[in-house]
Order: sequence, then C-alpha cells, then structure tokens
Amino acid sequence: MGKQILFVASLTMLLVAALGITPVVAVDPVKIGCHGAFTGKYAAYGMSTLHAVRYEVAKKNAEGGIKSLGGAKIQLIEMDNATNAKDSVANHERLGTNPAVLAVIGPCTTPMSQPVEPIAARYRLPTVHSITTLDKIFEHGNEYVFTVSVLASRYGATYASFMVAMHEKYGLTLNRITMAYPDNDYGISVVDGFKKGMKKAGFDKNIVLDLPFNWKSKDLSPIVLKIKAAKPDFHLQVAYFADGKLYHDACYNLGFHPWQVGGASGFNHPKLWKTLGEKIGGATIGNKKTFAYDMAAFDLPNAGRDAWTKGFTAKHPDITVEMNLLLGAMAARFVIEAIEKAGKRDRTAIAGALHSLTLEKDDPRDLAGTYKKPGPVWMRNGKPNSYGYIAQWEKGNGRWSKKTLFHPLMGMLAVPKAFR
Amino acid sequence: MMGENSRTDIKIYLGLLVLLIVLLLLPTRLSITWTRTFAMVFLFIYWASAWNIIGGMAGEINFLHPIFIGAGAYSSTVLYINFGVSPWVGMFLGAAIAVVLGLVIGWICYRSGLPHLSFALICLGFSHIGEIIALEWDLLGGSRGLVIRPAPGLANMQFETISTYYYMGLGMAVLMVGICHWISRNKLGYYLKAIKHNETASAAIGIDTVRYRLLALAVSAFFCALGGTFYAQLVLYIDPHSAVSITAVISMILFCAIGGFGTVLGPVVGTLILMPIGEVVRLYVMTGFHLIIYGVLVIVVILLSPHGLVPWFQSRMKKTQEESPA
Amino acid sequence: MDITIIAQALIQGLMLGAIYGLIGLGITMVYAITGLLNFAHGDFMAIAMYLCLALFTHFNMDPYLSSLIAVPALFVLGLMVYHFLFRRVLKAELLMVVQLTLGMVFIIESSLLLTFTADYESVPNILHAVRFSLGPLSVSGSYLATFLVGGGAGAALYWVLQKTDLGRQIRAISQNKDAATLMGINTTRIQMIVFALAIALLGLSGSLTTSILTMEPYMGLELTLFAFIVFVMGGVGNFLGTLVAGYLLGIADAMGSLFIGGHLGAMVPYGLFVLLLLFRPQGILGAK
Amino acid sequence: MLVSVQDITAGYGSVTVIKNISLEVDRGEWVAVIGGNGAGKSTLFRVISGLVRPRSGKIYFEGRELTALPPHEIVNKGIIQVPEGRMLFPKMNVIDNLLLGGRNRRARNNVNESLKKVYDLFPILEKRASQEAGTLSGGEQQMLATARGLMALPRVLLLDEPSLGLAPLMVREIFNSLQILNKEGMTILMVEQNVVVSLKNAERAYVLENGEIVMSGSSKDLINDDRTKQAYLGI
Repeated sequence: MGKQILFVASLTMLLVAALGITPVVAVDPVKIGCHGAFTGKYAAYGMSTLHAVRYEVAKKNAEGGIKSLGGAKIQLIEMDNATNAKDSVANHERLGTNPAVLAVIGPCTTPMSQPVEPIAARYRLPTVHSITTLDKIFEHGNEYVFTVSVLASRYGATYASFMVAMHEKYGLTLNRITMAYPDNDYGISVVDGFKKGMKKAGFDKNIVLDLPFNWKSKDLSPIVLKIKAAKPDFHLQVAYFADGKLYHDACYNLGFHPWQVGGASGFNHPKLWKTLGEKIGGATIGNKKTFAYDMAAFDLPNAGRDAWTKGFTAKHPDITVEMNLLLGAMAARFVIEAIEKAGKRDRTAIAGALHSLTLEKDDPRDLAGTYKKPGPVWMRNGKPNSYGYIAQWEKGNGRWSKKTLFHPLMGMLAVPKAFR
Repeated sequence: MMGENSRTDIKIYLGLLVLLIVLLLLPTRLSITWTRTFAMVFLFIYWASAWNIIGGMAGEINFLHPIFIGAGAYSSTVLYINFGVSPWVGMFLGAAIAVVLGLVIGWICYRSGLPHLSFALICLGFSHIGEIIALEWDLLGGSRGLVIRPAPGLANMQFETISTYYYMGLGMAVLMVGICHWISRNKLGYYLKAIKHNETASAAIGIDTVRYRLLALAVSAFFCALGGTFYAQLVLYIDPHSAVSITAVISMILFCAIGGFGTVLGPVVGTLILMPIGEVVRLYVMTGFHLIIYGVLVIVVILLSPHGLVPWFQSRMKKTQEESPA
Repeated sequence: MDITIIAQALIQGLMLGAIYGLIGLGITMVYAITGLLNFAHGDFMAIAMYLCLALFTHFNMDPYLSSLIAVPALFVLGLMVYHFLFRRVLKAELLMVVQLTLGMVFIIESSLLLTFTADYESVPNILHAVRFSLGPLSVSGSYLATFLVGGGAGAALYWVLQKTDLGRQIRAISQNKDAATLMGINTTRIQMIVFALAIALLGLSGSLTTSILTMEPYMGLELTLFAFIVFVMGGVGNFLGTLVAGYLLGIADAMGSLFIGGHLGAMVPYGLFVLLLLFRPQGILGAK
Repeated sequence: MLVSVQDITAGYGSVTVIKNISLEVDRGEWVAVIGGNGAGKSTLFRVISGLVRPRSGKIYFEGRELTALPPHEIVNKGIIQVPEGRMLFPKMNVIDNLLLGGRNRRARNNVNESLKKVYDLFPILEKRASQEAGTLSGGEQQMLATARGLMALPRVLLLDEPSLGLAPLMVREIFNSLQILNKEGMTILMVEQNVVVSLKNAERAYVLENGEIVMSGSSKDLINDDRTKQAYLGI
C-alpha cells in the first residue's frame, strides 16, 4: 500500500514537473550571430563590440527574453574572423545558411564588412554593423545592411561645418587650412567629406596641405614638421590610436600647437591620457586650441547612456566605456528591438522592422547621443541618421573630460575654452 | 630497394584513392560552411604544393608568393570588373604576369648568389613593395579593395552552390599534387634536390642551377597565381591585406613543415591535419586559441620528427617492412 | 624645404634608427654564434613591453625602473627557450628552424592577446615629457635615452667581445665552432648564454621604448622583420654594421615620409634594402 | 695503455664511415694512422675528441671511459687535437689564437710558461704575434695550429694531417719540432696520408682502408712489408 502511494505520488510529481518545464522548453531560443575581429590586428574593435553585445543579450534574457515570441531566450552565436576577409565571409555564410539565425551584429571595420554585404543580400540576413564607416558599403541600397556608426564622409562634413562655424562666430581666420590623414579607406573618405563641406562654404581654395601618411609608421615627426612648415590657421588631423599617440608626441617634441580638430581614437579615446602622460596630453590635446570629434557626448545629459554605463560598469568594472562599446550596445539593442517588433521568426520582417525604427529627440535608446534629428534610425539608402559632436578636453575636479561644443544640426552648444 | 619502394607507394596511392573517393562524396554530408572550409583547405593544399616546388624541393626560404597570388587575384578581378573579361581568361593573364615577375626578381636574386637569409628577406621586401603598390594604385582599389558583385554563371567563375567550388578546389589540388609528383620523378625534381643539397657541387657537375631554380620558380608562380583567381572568385572580395598577404605564405610554409618539406604528400598531409583542427578550435573551443594549437603542434612535430610527418611515416613503413620480410 | 626641417627629421630618424639597431643587435649575436634565425625575436620584446605595462598598472612602476626586472626575467626566459627548444634544432634544416620560431610567434602573440586583450597600450616614463632643445632643433628625453643606451649597449658589447675571455670564446665559436670545441670551450653553454643575453637585450629595448612604440599583441613579427633587415644590411654578423644599418634605416624612414609620404614613402626603407642587397650583397660593413 | 680505442663504429646520417676500429697508444709513444683519402682517419679523430658520437664501441683514457663525455671535458683531460686544415680562428691575431689554446682547465694557470715554450719551438710566431691568423702563410698556420695545441698542455696530442698542403722543407721543419716534443715525452697520435714521412717518424702505425684497420705493426716492419710497399709507397 505504502509503496503504491509512493509510486503514484512520484508519478504525479514527475508529470507536474514535466508540465512545468515543457512550456519553457517549447519556445526555441532566438539565435543571433555576432561576428567580428576578436583576434588579429583589429581585435580591439571587435572585442569592444562583443563585450557590449554579450551584455545586452544577457540583460534581455534576464528580463524574460523576447516577449512577442513567447519569451524566447536569445542565444548568441559568436564567431571570430581573426581580422581577415576570408574568415569573415565564411562566418557570414555559416550564419546565413543557418535558418535559426535571425540577424547578425558585426563584423566591424571595413575590410571585414565590405565582403559580407553581398552575402547578407543573398541570404536576406539582416546585418547591423557597429563601427563600419565606409560609405561605399551602403551605396548599393542593400535593404539588409545597416550601421549604427556615423559614416566617414559625415565625419568630414562635421569637421567642415565646425571650422566654418568657428570662422563665422569667433572670427578665426581660415586662410591656410591643412589636413593630414591615414591613406586608407577611412582617412580618404573622411577627407573627401571634408573637402565637399569646405567647397560648399567656399573655403576649398584655402586648403594648402593635403597630406596622406602611412598609419603604420613608427614615428610621425616628419609629418608634423611638414604641417608646421605649412603654418596652418586650422589643421585637420585624422588619426587612430597608435598613430594618434605618435602625432601628439611629435607635436609636443616639436613645440607645435596649432588650432586643430581631430578625429577617431587618436583624439577622443579615454585612454589617451594614460598613454600620453599628463604633461604631453595637457600640452597638446588638452590645450585651448584642440578639438576632438566624438560620437558619444559624455558630458551632455543622456539618461539612457548614463543608466547603461552604470549597469555595464557594475558588471564589468575593468572595461572602459568608450565609443566602440556604446555603438556595439546600440547595434544589439536595435536588433533585439526589431525582433521584438517583428514578432515572428522571419528575416525579411526583421529587416523591415529595423528600417522602421525611429528615434525621438533625446531618445533614451540613443546611447551615444548622436541621433539628434527625430525620425527613422535608418534612412532609405541604408545610411544611418546619426551625427557626431565636436568636443574639447577640459580639466575639472582633478580629471580630464570632454566638453561638447558643436553639433552640425544644432550649431555651437558652448563657447570654446579659448574664447571664454 | 626499388621493389620495396614501389610497394610502399602502391599502399600510399591506394590510401589516397580511398581518401579521394571519400572527399568526392563528402559534400552531400557537409554543411555549407564546412563545404566552404574544405574548398579553402583544397586551395591551401594547392598553394602549399605550389610553394613546395620552389620552397621545399629546391630548399629556398621563398616569400615571393604573396606577389604571385596578388597578381592572379588582382589581374582577373580588375579585368572582370572593369572590362567584363571572364576570370577564366583573366587568370591566365595574371599567371603570365606572376611568371614574368617571378623570373625577373628570381633572375636578379639568383644571379648575385645571395645567402639564404638575405634571399628570404629580399623576398619579403619585394612582397612588401607589392602590397604597397596594391595600396597605392587606384585601379586596384587601394586599401578599400575590390568587391565582385555576385553574378553566378560558369563564364564568371561563380557558382550557385558552394559544392561546385568544393569540387573545383579538389580538382585543382589533385592536379597540383599530380604535377608535383611528376616533377619529383623527373629531371627537374632530381636537379632541384641536388641544388638543395649542395648548390656549388651541383653547379660543378654541370647543372645550370640558375636556370632550374628559375624554372621551378616560374612553375610555382604560375600555379599560385591561378589559385589567386580562384580565391578572389570564392571570397568575391580582395584587398591588399588579404590578397597580397604574408600571413598566407606563412601558413603555406607551416603546412609544408608539418607534412614534410620537399615531399609530394607533405603539403597535403600538413594542410589536411592543421586547417580543419584550427577551424574546429576556432569555432568550438576558444577563439584565438587555434593559433596556440598551431604553434604547439608545429613545435612538437619538429622536435619529434625534424623532417615532418610524411618522411617519418615513410621511415616507419620501411622499418616494418624490413622487420617482416614477407 | 627649410634646412632646419630636414635637420630635425634627420635627428628623429637617427633616434628611431637607434631602436632598430638595438633590436637588430640581438639577432646579430644569436646568428653569429648559433646560425639560428629567430622569427620570434620581436615577440620577446613585446613580452618585455607587456611586462613593463603590468608592472606599471599594478605597482605604478616607471618603465626605466622595470628594466631592472625585465632584463633578468628575459635572460632567464632566454635560457629556458634555448635549453628546451633551440638546442634541439641546431642541426636541423634552416627552414625547420624558421618554422619552429614561427610556431613560437603564434604562441606568444595569441597568449599576449588572451592575457592583455588587443587594446593599444603605451606606458609613459619619467623622461617622456622632457624635451631637449638646441636652437631650432629639439629631441624628446625618452628618444634621447634610447639613443644613448643603444649606443652604450653597442659599445659595451664591443668591449665584451674584444677584451674579455667570454668575448674571445664567442668570437672563436663564431669563426669556427668545431675548433672552438677542440679548445675546450663549452660551446653549448656559451651559445645558451649568448642567446639569453640577446633576449635580455630585448628586455632592455622593451623597457626603453614603452613610451615610444605603441604596444599591441601582434607587434612582434613586424619588429623582427625590421631587425632582420638591419642585420642583413649591416653585413651578417657585424655588430657595428648592425648599428649603422639601424641608423640608416631610421633616416630612410624619416626622409621617405618627409619627402614622399604615404604608403609610397613607407616603401623607401624597403626599396633601400632591396637595392643595397642587390648591389652589395655582403652588407654595408660586411666583408666579401 | 694511455689511450685505448675499442671497437668503434661511427658515421654521419645513414653512412657508416669507420667500422669496428680498435687501437692503442702507450705513454710517450708516437703512433701513426695511415691511409688514403676518405679512409675515415679524420672521423676517427672526431670520435676520439667527442665531436662525433660513435654508434658503438668505447674509448678509454688512462683506464677511464671517455665515450660519454662532452668534447670540452675531453679537452680538459688533456686529449688535444690539432685538426685537419688547421681550423685556426682566421680573424683573430696569433696571440689570441694561442691564448684560446691555453684556456682549458689544466693549462689555464701555466699560460705564460707555455707561451714562452711555444715561442722557443716556433720563433716565427713571436714575430707574427699581432698579425691576424688568416694572413699567415700555410706553414706558419700549421705551426700556429700545432703551437695552439701545445698551449693546451696535451697529455696526448692528436695530429690530423700535419703535412697537408705544405712544402717539403716546411714538412721537415714541423716534424723536427715534433721529434723534439716526442723526445721530451709527449705522446703523439697522428693520422697522415704521407706514408713515408709517417713511417720514418712514428714508432708504430695502423693502416686504415675503407674505414677498417687492415694492418698494424712497428714502422720498421711496415716499411718492409710488401703490401704496404705496393699500396702506399709505390715501390
């Protein structure tokens, strides 16, 4: 008798347990691919994206998964392309041919992003790049390819409108304009945008030095010497982290501190102070005449980003929150939101949902603070609706931080230090 | 002696035949990604074998192959994109350019009798210059590279299914191994071996060393360049970083080293072992870790069997045959 | 172009060249005595630089001070690598040795990546923001320090080779290894010591250049190639030639980017190397 | 027996150069190993000095086994080889060459005396002291090589082809010096192609052919042996 009761009881318990588990098991997880350069030359960029994407996915799963799909959990498929095009293509194809994969975040940086564009089209695979800036990729009007980053040409346009604004508002002379940039896809595209902008304002004749340089160089003194010799009124410097550091070192050594605006990690990376040292950094990027392009205006109020940063830092105190990380997080957020919105496991529907994503002014979903124009996140031709800021480094409360000065749509937001 | 050798050979060829049949049937069982991976594996077998002619058989530390691959990839792609010339035609122009470049550079270097290291470095110098030319020349797309818009069709050397690439790669690899086998059994192969063993002595017994090294280099360059076109049509994108890449030639040498320099089957064995292992580790174990595995494997193989796996295997087979005279 | 600009670029080229020379010296030492080509050479320097980085982040130690740790640490590392790996391939084919060291390159670079991530890093030292001027010309303290230490290391090496018993043994081995063995020289030991010294020299170069070069896990192979070029240009095995070739390459680099610029300018050092080797295969100071 | 070589087989790679060689040298003796080119004479010396590891067989010095010792330890025991082709350090001066000769553990403390002694024996070397070894004449180089060997205070001197490439006059001079040394008690083991000179100077000799010892005996007996006469002396 006792044994029978025990048997029935355990059978009932098993049944209840099974019923309890079954609904959870029944919903297949939603698979999202994330691939990029996690090893190799560009690993710094790839890893930033990956950290942010992992964090976003974990957060969404902890909140109960995709609600419109019955609380389906998100499963991230991570793939490394070791910074080479052939593995990038192989990865994308692998994700494309897996019908369970609904969208892909990455790959970041142009050489890995450019070759996967046709594959995204072939498999109708929504692909959201985080820091891919080359205009050319988006000019085909591919409905499945997106980026959350500012495009290289728009960097250039922002530099141009900033220079013009400085001229018109503060009377800075623009008789001699110089520009130095890495002679790769990024540098050339930025400068193309800049030249177009200057031409519109009628200053293109004043560009006296057009200086592409080898960004893998071990010393930029000769470049700085050439710029110095051109006696610029205003200088445009495009630089990555390593060559940016070399540039600032050389400027300091040669006692050259022009009015200048610069972009990319060579001017706005939070780590610059650590690597340059307080004195050199203070004398060059911290001086009153140097301006940095930034895609995340850390000093402007942005509730969404502050909350995000707080959450992220609590979990990963050792990872610096910088632009690439924020862009990676945004790419992940948009993808998740689009799946939620599409409400079905269909790639075309998700791509459509991505196209219809809109942002209001000061939208808390905009982590970088670069989407200042209300409207769709993605424009018709696939280009993002995003703009960067021009900022200036300032020392306050014993630490250096960036103060946002200028936005191409809003004009001057604050008075530059030199004129205060 | 001769009889033993041919008996060993027959066993090896039977093994190869079985392997070939397995490989022919494999795509029906493989996912698209693995099919693509294997197409790449075959390309590397093909490239490593082509490198092996000049590198392994003639014993040179030759780093000129990025130029050859680049010449093939860029020639056919530029012709195809700008003038609509079929890659099947373009690839031969690329190969011709590669051969000419190889002969000119080779002639300059061999004539001055550079020691091994200087020769290796001068090759690296030329490869680097090649990469810079690709970066600077607008026709070649500069650092932005060239994208081939997908347009499947036999005339465009683009295929609807990856398994077609797989079979094409397999065919190329088999052809290349056959050519290597033929060379190794031929006058050229014996001369190269003599040159590798002792160049001065070879010259003394009347071998025109410069001529045969140039011949080997030209053959190697020709086939490398054809592989470059195949690469471009498989990936549909080339840039200086990937098409004039020193990393690729380092991988080729690595595969040859594991299998055995100068042996016909060395590159096949090395590539077939290392590349799939690397791929599995890269995908399923830990990213970035596969290079550590490569490194450890190559060191272990070199310490245990300094001539590579194929010579080790051959000497093992020979030993067992000697032990059992039946 | 203004003459001071050229003079300044020349100085900068010399400073950069001192770094190349310093890295090349180790290759020269190892080759002279073992005939080995170590493609992982630059990666050992990367290890030293990352060691300085770790000491800086955890103990806020100046890289110059860290050299007191980095040099002995790399010396020991060199002893171990020689004992466990290189000793066993001394008689193997050259290509095999190349391959073995390339295997080490893979291991070191990937390990650095997994430990330190791929972020660009650089550690400022005490002289980093010091600037020495002479009229219109100026030079950074950390560059000057590297320049002087590079020259000093070259001189010290020369003294050791010419004036000490160790030096005599080293020269004997490099001129005729079998004969040196027959003199009762423990060649294995001397080779091990020299290899370790060469690696220790990289420990020094690494700590000196943490503020000048930007670190990333894959920096090693490029440094190795430059070191090889310097080594061959100077005349294989010629210590003084190595230093001179380093300066020459640095100046070519500076002049290339000053007068030509861009990727084409970056081609100048390689072009110089190729031309020199074709017309003078024995190197700048090498004997025929 | 001072040196005793027992059943040595050695070679390079898959080639066997010497097979089952046994020979003995007593204290104060001058023993020659004669044979044509490629007979394996130099390989034998390289085995005794430890530069080549034998496949089988053993070597004893004063009853103690040497076979497993590294080459520099063999030198420290007093077995000094003057290698074929001299193997000088061509870019070092004469005095550095000599000093390197005298740097083993036994000789280290007597360097100055040894230097004086070799200068007495070969006065020309003192004149050339600061000249680079590579610039000396062939005879002077052989003298330097021998002198460098003597600097090591050998207990047994292994001479590999001391007459190779030298003019007859020079050969006579070198061998005169060696005679003096031998009279003073130096043990000499020498390999030579020049059979006449060898048999004239050495007390005993072994004949090596194709890596095997085919004959041995006192020099007198060998000179009178018909087979040696035919094969080596051309009589």
